[in-house]
Amino acid sequence: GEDDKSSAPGSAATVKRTYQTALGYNVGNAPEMVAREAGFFSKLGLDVNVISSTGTPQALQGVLAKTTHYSRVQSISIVTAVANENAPYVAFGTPVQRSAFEMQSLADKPIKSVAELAGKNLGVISAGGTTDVLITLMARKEGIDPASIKRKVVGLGVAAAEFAKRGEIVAWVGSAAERKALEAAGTPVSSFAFDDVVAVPADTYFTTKEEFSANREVVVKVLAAFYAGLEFVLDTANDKKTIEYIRNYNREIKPEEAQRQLDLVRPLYTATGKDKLMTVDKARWAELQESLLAEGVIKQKANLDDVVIDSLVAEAKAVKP
Amino acid sequence: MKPPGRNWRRAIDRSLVWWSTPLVLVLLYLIWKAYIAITGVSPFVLPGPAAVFEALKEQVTDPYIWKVHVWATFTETLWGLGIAIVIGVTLGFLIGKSRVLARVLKPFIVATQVTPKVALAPLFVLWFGFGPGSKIALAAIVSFFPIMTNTAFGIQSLPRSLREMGTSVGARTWYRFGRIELPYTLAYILAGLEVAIVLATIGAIVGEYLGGDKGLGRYALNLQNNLQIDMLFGSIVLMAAYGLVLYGIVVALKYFLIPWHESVRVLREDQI
Amino acid sequence: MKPPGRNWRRAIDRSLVWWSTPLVLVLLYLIWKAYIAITGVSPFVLPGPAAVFEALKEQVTDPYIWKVHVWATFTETLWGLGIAIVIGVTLGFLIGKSRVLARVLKPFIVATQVTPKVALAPLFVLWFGFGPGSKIALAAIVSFFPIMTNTAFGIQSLPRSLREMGTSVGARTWYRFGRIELPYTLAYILAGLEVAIVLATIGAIVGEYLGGDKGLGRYALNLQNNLQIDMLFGSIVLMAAYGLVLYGIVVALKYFLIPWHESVRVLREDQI
Amino acid sequence: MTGIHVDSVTKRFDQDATKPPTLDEIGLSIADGEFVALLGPSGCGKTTLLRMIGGLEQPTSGSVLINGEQLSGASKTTRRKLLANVGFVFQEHNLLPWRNALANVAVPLEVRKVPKAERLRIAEEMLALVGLSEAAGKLPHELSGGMRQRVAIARALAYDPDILLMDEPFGAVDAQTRDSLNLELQRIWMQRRKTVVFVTHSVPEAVFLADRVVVMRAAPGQIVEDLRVTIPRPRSLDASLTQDFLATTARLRSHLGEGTSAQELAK
Amino acid sequence: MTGIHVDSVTKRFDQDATKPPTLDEIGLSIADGEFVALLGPSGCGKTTLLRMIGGLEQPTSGSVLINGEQLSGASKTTRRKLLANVGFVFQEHNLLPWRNALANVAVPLEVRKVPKAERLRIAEEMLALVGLSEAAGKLPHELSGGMRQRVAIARALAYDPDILLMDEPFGAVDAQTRDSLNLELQRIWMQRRKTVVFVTHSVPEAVFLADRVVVMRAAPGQIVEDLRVTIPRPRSLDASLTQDFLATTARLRSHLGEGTSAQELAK
Ligand SMILES: Nc1ncnc2c1ncn2[C@@H]1O[C@H](COP(=O)(O)OP(=O)(O)OP(=O)(O)O)[C@@H](O)[C@H]1O
Ligand SMILES: Nc1ncnc2c1ncn2[C@@H]1O[C@H](COP(=O)(O)OP(=O)(O)OP(=O)(O)O)[C@@H](O)[C@H]1O
Ligand SMILES: [Mg+2]
Ligand SMILES: [Mg+2]
Repeated sequence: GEDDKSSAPGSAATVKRTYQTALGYNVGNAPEMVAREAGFFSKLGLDVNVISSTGTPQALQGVLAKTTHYSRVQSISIVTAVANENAPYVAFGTPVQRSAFEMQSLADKPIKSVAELAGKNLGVISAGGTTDVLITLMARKEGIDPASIKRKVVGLGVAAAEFAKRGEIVAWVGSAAERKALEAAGTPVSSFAFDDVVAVPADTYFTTKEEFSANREVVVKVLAAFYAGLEFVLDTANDKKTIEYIRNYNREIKPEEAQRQLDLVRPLYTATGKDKLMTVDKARWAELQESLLAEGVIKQKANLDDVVIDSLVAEAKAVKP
Repeated sequence: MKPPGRNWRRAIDRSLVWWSTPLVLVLLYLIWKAYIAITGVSPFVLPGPAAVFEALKEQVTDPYIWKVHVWATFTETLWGLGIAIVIGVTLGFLIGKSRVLARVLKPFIVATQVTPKVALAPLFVLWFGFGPGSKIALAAIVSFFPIMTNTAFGIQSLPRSLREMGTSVGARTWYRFGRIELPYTLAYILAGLEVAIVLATIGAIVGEYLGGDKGLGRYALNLQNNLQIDMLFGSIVLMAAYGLVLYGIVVALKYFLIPWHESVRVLREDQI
Repeated sequence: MKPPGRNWRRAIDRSLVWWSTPLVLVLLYLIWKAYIAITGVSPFVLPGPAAVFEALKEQVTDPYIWKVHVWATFTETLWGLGIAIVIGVTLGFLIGKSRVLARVLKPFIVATQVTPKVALAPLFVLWFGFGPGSKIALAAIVSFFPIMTNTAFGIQSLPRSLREMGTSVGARTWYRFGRIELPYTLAYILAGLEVAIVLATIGAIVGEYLGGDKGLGRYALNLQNNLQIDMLFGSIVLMAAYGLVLYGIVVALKYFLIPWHESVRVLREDQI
Repeated sequence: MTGIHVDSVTKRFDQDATKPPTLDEIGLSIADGEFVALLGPSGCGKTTLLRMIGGLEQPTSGSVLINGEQLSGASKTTRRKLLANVGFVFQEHNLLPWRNALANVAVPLEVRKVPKAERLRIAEEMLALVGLSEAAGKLPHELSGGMRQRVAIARALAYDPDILLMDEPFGAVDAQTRDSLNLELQRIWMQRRKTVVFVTHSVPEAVFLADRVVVMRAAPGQIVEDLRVTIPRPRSLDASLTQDFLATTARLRSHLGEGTSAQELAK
Repeated sequence: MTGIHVDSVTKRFDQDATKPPTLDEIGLSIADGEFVALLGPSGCGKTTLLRMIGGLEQPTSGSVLINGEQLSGASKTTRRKLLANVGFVFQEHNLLPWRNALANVAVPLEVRKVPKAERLRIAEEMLALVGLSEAAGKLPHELSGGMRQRVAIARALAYDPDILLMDEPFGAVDAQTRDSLNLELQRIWMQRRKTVVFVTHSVPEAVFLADRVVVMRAAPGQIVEDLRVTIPRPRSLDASLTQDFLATTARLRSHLGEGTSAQELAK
């Protein structure tokens, strides 16, 4: 109720919003944390609170509950939710152009392709959810039955290596940061990126249809601040500041570690080129939807025109805090 | 002989068993509906009762859910509870009888309880495997504590007169345990069991949440991931009903095991 | 008068308070070390005791952790427990006194217990916000149940002789409650409280896991996400110690509140 | 219609109709201010009858009236109103274990909202009456069996009820204390004209105290004798030497099937 | 050295040294096979003394020896060995509430691993002895006060201990039952020559049963009289009519400070 009043067009008061991160206060959420800490939101007359989440379901439901206004999740989740459940989402920016997920295995028993996983145990972070779907898509692409890959929940990717050593799994899903951590601890890891098998649009910002249609200019400003945050993060000259901002949320992370992880995530932001920062690639969304339909993950197709807004990035770039 | 007013009230009380739950369900239904109508809360957060009812109907009539998910959770819960009873009664007895053991063991037992199991999930899997083992372990760990606490409390509450009777007839430890302490403590254990069955269920379900391929927790997590919130709420109702049945069984046990106990006698009599 | 053997043993028993926990800690340390040495388990699953000890040292000496995280969890836990006591004792009393209310309320109360709170997290946040409210609510919801169960059990166990004494002196409901039932039930409530304090702590910590910006749960989650596993285990030790202190306080309450109760008397005497 | 009326009360604890009922169509009217002693072998139903009058047990059939009002089957409020003036000394003491002797005696006074100072005064006085001033601060588990019983008597006397139901109140106290308590009880009764129903196993005690002695038999529980004691009041302990007294005890004994206990005769 | 030796036993329940101790340097030797009755006002320490002999309470100072062996402060095993032949009838019955009368009587037999059939036979016999054959299947809460007390007596007799400690065992039973139980107890004692310590408030009962009557006083708890009863055995109930009997009771009464209870005299 309150929010609606303060966000009414023409209101001079600061507009209050909440952004919920994809997962915790990880370095991967740097653009949003920076957007707040560097004052990009406030410069645009916004007061956006950045709060953490435990993962995709919480992020998705928070926005629908209106306890939060914006968040970001894997595009797969948005497509599935919209197509299957008719969820009123609008996706409007893609900070991460390339999925952070990697298929990892022990270097001495490397798994080089998804096809090798047929009939084997694969360690996953959590069951269901986007990685599960991605594995299915990859299996299909490589021509094996997705169900033949037995998925075992092992928690963190770093813990998964332990199970691989015991031969209980042959590979696991992890991030680059986890790979580095394992290698630093003396466990060489072989890996390939999910994106090299099936390229899908990765993390996407989203909000509700209602917010988008009623407060389009707010959404644009929010995206503008995110964009500024992203640019800030990409500039290595700002690293000291960036890390300081991150540590305002995640006091526990050591600066060196933050630096390491920052260096690992930056390429994901710029994967499609520095000029295409944040760009929404509708074609890839459509492609994704096709394969999801083919796989039976979704029962019918959604009209992506209403869901995926690729024009906002340009507008946001123009705003510049 | 009794004035009619009382008979009436008693008849109502008796029939209550049949209509109270449906009545409250109807009431809840109305409140739920009204809440949604008034607040306009998104169905993705709190679906309407009709939708949940539809989902539930679908779930209840799906044999797969019974044979795979409910059955998995059921076996995990019972195994977990069984282990919890053995551990809980044993530890409760040791701790209740010996201040020394209480001093030595309690800090570590309490420590196992206050640590969030989520953080330890990999260890659980490492030690108990991907299968039902880790869920059973979780169910057992979270549910033995109330059994232990109540067992210790019961054994320490053993009336002095009965304890001394044991001494005076020259009963040895085992006789005391089996014929005096345990029967006396049974009422306390059963009260602990009421809490434990609920915790064991939660433990098994959370274990499935953290990993696994079947069980009600796994099923609910899937639904949550898929944003099938009406089905999710259906599954929550299912879990509630499931837990309720187990709980009911535990409560009913009282009537068979401790008919002599005051807490059962008051329930069987018309209270004056 | 007493043979020396007994005195010796007693002296050992007395001093036990001081050395048992450190001794077991040292034992655990060695087992832990040995386990890692033998199995070579990855430090990402189970870090070595030395690393955890280092981490813990750092954490314990960091005033921020005390002032922000421990304090947040502490206040949430206590608020949650306070609410749980009020709700638990009230419901326990109603349910224990009235079969009718028990029939009507219990199914719904048990249902709130067996549903996994994770699935309902969005509702919690919706109703109680991202702040301490939702953690307090979670702590209260998970911890009132053992209090309620034990309160009801205690009230139903009230010896007939005391109940009838109340009737015969013409005591009204409130007098009965305040001067007969509640004092008698206090021992049971306190046993329930032992379980409840542990659950309230877990509830608050899990609530912080689900969202929020401070508290030990939040802190642990950050560490987990940062892959700082040694620090994570340090924080688990911290949580265990924290829970232990709260638990100790609850247990100590017994000595002040129910010194007359058999379960306290046996603890204070040398058992024969 | 005042006093206590037990109207063809039957009580069965188990539903097996072939067994004799615990109480079989008991009829008993006790006038206002009357002192009735109840005698009978162990297990004949004395306690059950007393509990029925005290509203603690429901008759299977028949009814109990107090001051003309139905007690059995009455609503909670009526029952409380009727029982407000009934004091009960139970066969097995039931002191609150967390209260010391003094505070236990004060319970009925608290219920009646007697002001604190007054309460204390009365409770102390009552404890003195039963010879326990010294033990005022002790918890029940620190008292001897006889002391506990006396605290319970003090409690019942403390609030000065019109009707006093006493179930073997002096069973665990020594002869000397018992004599003095008997005298006290008589004094209080004469002063306040309470209605007293007094269960005892001692025939002389019954005769010494009562206006009427009712003798019961067991299985089925029935009244076999209802004897008026005509010895004038106040009775001193010497009254028990009179011919009247001896004749009455002998008659009661014959009904108790005791013959005359030779041992008792010797005393 | 056989029998029971209480050697200058002092018991203080509170540590306040200005108050008189509950038991003050009590010395008492009871020979094997002797029947000793313990008399004394309520609260004088009879139960405490009995509990000390039964190993349920530790003396503050002094010691209790059974058959020449230290009981107080002994190890658990020694204590159990010494107490294996000691039967205890408590002042307040302590039946297991979940067992019926018969099964309660069988408890000490179970402890001694008596075979089941034998157990049942003895338990039934004992119940018959106390007149409760009918009530064998009843749970304690279904028994009357006197019936519970009798079950506890049956239990103590069931396993035929050498030493029997009885704390006001017949306090809640009627005179007739009491007489018959007194006779039974004498018969059993004469047959088996048990050592019995018997607390009672009834002087005639003490004189009828005992070889020796010990009288205690209170605050501090001390022995004020230790009287040998010379009336020949077996004593019939008529024995109480003899001059000897009357003289003994009179002497004991004077020590109890009772003078002669006029009421009792009359009986
Ligand atoms: N709650 C009960 N359930 C079943 N039977 C009972 C119950 N209460 C009493 N009885 C039975 O009723 C009978 C009478 O018991 P009651 O207590 O009235 O006897 P009493 O005359 O007071 O005996 P005593 O002198 O031993 O106290 C006994 O046979 C007893 O077994
Ligand atoms: N556990 C205890 N704590 C404190 N005081 C106690 C305890 N047990 C007994 N006493 C006190 O010791 C004294 C003697 O008690 P005891 O029970 O031995 O008396 P008794 O001679 O058996 O009396 P009665 O004839 O009334 O049973 C009493 O004054 C009692 O208050
Ligand atoms: Mg009785
Ligand atoms: Mg005594």
